[in-house]
Amino acid sequence: MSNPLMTKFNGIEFKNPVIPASGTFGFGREYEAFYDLNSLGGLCTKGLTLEARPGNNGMRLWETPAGLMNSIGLENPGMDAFIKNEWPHLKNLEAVTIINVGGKDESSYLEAIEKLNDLDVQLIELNISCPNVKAGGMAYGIKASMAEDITKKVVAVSKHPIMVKLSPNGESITDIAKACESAGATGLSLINTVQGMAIDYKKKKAVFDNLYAGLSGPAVKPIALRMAHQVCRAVNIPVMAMGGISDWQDALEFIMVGATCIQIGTVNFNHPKAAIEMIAGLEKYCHDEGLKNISEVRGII
Amino acid sequence: MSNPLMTKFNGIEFKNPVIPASGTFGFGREYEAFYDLNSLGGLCTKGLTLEARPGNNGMRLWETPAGLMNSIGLENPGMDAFIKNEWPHLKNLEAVTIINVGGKDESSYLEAIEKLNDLDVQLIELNISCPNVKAGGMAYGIKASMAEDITKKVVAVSKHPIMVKLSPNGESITDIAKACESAGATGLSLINTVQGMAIDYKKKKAVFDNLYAGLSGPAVKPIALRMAHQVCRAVNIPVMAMGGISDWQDALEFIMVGATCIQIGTVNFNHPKAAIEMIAGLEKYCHDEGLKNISEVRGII
Amino acid sequence: MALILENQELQPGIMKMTLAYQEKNVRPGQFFMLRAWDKDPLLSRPISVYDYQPGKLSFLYQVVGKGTAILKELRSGNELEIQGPYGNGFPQIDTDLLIIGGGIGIAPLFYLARDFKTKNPHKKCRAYLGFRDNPYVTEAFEAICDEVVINVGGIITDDVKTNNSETVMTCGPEIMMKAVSKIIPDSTNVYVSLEAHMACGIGACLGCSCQTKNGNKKVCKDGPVFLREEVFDV
Amino acid sequence: MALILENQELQPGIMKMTLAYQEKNVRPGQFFMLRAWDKDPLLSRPISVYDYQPGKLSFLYQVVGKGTAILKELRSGNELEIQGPYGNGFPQIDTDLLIIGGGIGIAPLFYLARDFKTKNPHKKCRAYLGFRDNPYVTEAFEAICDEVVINVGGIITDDVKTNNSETVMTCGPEIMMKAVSKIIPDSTNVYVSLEAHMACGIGACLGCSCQTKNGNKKVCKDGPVFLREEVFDV
Ligand SMILES: Cc1cc2nc3c(=O)[nH]c(=O)nc-3n(C[C@H](O)[C@H](O)[C@H](O)COP(=O)(O)OP(=O)(O)OC[C@H]3O[C@@H](n4cnc5c(N)ncnc54)[C@H](O)[C@@H]3O)c2cc1C
Ligand SMILES: Cc1cc2nc3c(=O)[nH]c(=O)nc-3n(C[C@H](O)[C@H](O)[C@H](O)COP(=O)(O)OP(=O)(O)OC[C@H]3O[C@@H](n4cnc5c(N)ncnc54)[C@H](O)[C@@H]3O)c2cc1C
Ligand SMILES: Cc1cc2nc3c(=O)[nH]c(=O)nc-3n(C[C@H](O)[C@H](O)[C@H](O)COP(=O)(O)O)c2cc1C
Ligand SMILES: Cc1cc2nc3c(=O)[nH]c(=O)nc-3n(C[C@H](O)[C@H](O)[C@H](O)COP(=O)(O)O)c2cc1C
Ligand code: FES
Ligand code: FES
Repeated sequence: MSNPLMTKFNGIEFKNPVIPASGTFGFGREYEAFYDLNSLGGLCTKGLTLEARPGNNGMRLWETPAGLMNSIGLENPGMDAFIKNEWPHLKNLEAVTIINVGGKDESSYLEAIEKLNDLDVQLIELNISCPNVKAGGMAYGIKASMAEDITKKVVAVSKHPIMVKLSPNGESITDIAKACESAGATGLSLINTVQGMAIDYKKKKAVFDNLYAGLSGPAVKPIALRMAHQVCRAVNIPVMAMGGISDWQDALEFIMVGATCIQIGTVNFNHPKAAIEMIAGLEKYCHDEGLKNISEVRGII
Repeated sequence: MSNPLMTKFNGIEFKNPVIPASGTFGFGREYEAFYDLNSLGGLCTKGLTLEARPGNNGMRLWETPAGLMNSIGLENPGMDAFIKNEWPHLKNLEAVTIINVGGKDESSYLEAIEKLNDLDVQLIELNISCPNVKAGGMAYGIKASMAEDITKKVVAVSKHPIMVKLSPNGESITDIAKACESAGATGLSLINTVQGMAIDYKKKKAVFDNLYAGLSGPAVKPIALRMAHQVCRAVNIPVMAMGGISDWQDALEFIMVGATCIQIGTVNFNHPKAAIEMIAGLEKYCHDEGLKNISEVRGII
Repeated sequence: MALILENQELQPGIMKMTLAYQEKNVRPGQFFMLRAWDKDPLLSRPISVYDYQPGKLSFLYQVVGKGTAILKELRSGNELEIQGPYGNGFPQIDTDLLIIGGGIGIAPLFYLARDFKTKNPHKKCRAYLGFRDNPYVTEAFEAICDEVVINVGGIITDDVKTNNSETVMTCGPEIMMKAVSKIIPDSTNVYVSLEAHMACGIGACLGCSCQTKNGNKKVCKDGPVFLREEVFDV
Repeated sequence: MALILENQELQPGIMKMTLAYQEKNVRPGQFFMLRAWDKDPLLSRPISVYDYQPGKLSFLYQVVGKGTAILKELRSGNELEIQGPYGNGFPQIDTDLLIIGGGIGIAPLFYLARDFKTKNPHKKCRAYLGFRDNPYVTEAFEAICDEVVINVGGIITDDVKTNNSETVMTCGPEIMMKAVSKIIPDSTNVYVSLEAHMACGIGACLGCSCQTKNGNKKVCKDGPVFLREEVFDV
């Protein structure tokens, strides 16, 4: 029998639609203790920037009801170190490695993207939606015109397909999605974290040095599902959806609203085997429902 | 000793800053079984529209992790029936009754507001942010220009102070807040529910007939706190903040970011005595911290 | 907080819980909002009164999701939060009583029958109880009612015969109650006990609204018991 | 899932939990991520190994919030999820050992001391243990260590005397560990065990980063044990 989870994302083949999300999976190595990375459809690297970044000071994690706030601030080794130390390991994976690229201004995005031109990369995720860095990041993702502009420039310099990762914090997400589509994006991913705030009332202080931080996890799922539904209806390029997905049922819901693949973030932390259990669950669902391929239920809502 | 919770909201006196939120407290009667309504600072009525509305068909409630989605659709008896049947009971309360007014178009807002001109109302909450009705409602609350326009017109016809209730679903909430301020609002309240979606994967259908519904409860608290902080810093009129407040500590956090009063919604459902316990908790806090008035910690973050 | 005296599994996934309860008088058909958790799940769970006598309150519940799974884990000696009694309950009647229950829908019918027979020892109470598979608490009904018909795996309404001296009260899957409403002659009063997702349980949220011939009604406050013609097309 | 053999309150809010554990070998100073709940709270909780011998794993924990409150309610016979062992743990040394623990920070030091004395029966292990009020597990340390100084309500670092033949290992409030780092002469190696809020516990989220003289390190993976000069200004 053929694999009912085989999924094509604008021509790129994924063995299944389950992909650990950027920033929640390191560069994959840590999860090799839990399962073979090749059982995944793909994986998404920690957000990379041109130069190494130390990330934010102060508290970086704060738990909320059914949610997690983070203020990592794109700590990463920089593109060169990634290419040297991590890529050799990743490039041999069967699972599709998606490289997540952030930036602080136009030139830092473009230079980082150019560095990837010599590698055999299948898909780049352009992060214009990180709420945790002051310059750049989310700023590009909250106005359609800015999103369009940066996407166009990145697409122009990149040899590889560009998937743009959208912010839930900006103006109408469908406007931004359409702008990225018309700028030449190969696909879209959403949602990045929702901007939130936490207070330590005993200390009479904000928890995070940056004041605001990004909320993820089950708390945001209803919001992410609505946005995925809106965006899938608004564009003709494929969508990778995420936000609070914890189990195969959640994953299926995002597929039912039209997502081609799904990414999983926070759940990797509290349930390190979440991805493979999700794959098994979706497989069983296809079997139980007699689906030749999961795509038969894609976008039915 | 004077009451450390006494709070003035643009001149209106509230015995304390705790106010059950619109749509979660009926017209108060149901909660009289749990406590004396006069122990509250105020209370906010179910959203009223000019004409009676039957509300939405189909499922109206759906629980999510740490959240509640609702699609009530402003079921209400209409302004005339309210004035006849509920107002006589409410007007004698010591607690400030805030009348929440919704509409489907400009004239329905204005007519509803005019009907209140003959009553001795202390504060009207203008709901331009209900995500659960198709015409009107949220549409006015997601663009600064439209929010400004409707606020101006309502302020012009109303004899009573107008507090505008903001949507978390629109473009920059600070832009909308400033637009309402400049249009003459006496105060602002926020947030209304966050637009979300739920799927019943077994039925392969959206849970709500309206597709999208409003998310409230602890899940949205980090988002609400961030928006309250932003808005309190952006305007010079007082703010009533809400969104996921469950206990006095949560309430205090919203006050610390600058809210003058706080409203509590969803928690009334699972914990019907929440309001009085919150009041007691805040009182004890003032006592333990040696505060003459809770305002000493307002806006300290 | 109420003290749990007993929480017992009668059949796989079917639990009976008994609490020490002194507060208020409770009528058949009323329900309580239960919770034994902090914020997850968020809402309390509506559960009908299975039996009540001064000092003691029982529930019969099926484990279907998160909330009932937590309830199942409770042990005698644990406490849980209950709010209620809520709802109108079944009306007092002066005819004989015919009860028709499907699955866990039999829960509110036991106290109904017991209360009826206590107040009307000379009137008849008959019961049709339908189960998909393993029946439960049927002996309890048999000890109280004048006649009990048990149907396992079939369609309960196929069995039902009635007469004009009876009032019918039914609870179970909506499809069953609609079928009951169809087959019982118009001359007989039929009361149905509805379900709806509930947030507040007291009439404040309008989440449980149902459309009736007399406008919107709240299942939690105006119901859960309605005359069939008010809520179903018959 | 691991089976709980014992979960006992030693002092108000101080619990000792022992599990049946066969999986892996565990080193002193390592920790596990514990959870005994579904989605609320969301994250697992890092707890150090208090003691380990083949087949048996113990934790000593203080009830401070939601997660530890749930752990407290568990009974022998219940199960809980554990991931680990994680972290580098304390290094093997060939000097004598001086341990300095403050409050619940003594938790990882007991297995450290026991393991050290097992491997080095002829070397000395001394302990300074500081408590705000009621001390706990001091007898356990007294049974193992050559010398134990207990300080209640005072400042433990006031007591500490050291000599060049010892390596110091410390765990407790950061302010205490910094004070320890200050008073111990440079010629002595001092290892500190740090805390940080953690999401993954395995080095994937970068939530527990701490700044060190050698760049950012992950408390969960590169730590929790560091040389004092790497993480504190001394
Ligand atoms: C007035 C009334 C009386 C009831 N009496 C009983 C009884 O005596 N015994 C019994 O076993 N069940 C009874 N139910 C149904 C019971 O409330 C649900 O089975 C229960 O809420 C399911 O909760 P859960 O967390 O296990 O399921 P989940 O599916 O996790 O619940 C998710 C949400 O949906 C709601 N929900 C799910 N199923 C139902 C349902 N059938 N009716 C209403 N809300 C639902 C829950 O309350 C919760 O808000 C009654 C319902 C109502 C409205
Ligand atoms: C490596 C390591 C080892 C530890 N070993 C022990 C031990 O052996 N015994 C013991 O009692 N405690 C230990 N702690 C502290 C323990 O993890 C916290 O007390 C616990 O997580 C609090 O959880 P809570 O739900 O009760 O508190 P809450 O305040 O509700 O927790 C909220 C969030 O903050 C985190 N958090 C709160 N306090 C701490 C803290 N001090 N350190 C790290 N995260 C915290 C929680 O993990 C959770 O994510 C250790 C911490 C670390 C990092
Ligand atoms: C700790 C943490 C770090 C993250 N880092 C990145 C990042 O570097 N780049 C990025 O695009 N998204 C990052 N994200 C966002 C996630 O990829 C994802 O969009 C978000 O968490 C929502 O999914 P979830 O609810 O499944 O976690 C991060 C999220 C978390 C929790
Ligand atoms: C069942 C329900 C009904 C609501 N109805 C109204 C309404 O009629 N008018 C309004 O302005 N807000 C309404 N709201 C929004 C609340 O007033 C409040 O803004 C929101 O729930 C966030 O607060 P919370 O998280 O404390 O519930 C409703 C919320 C709920 C849950
Ligand atoms: S459950 Fe709230 S009105 Fe019925
Ligand atoms: S806790 Fe995730 S990297 Fe340390």
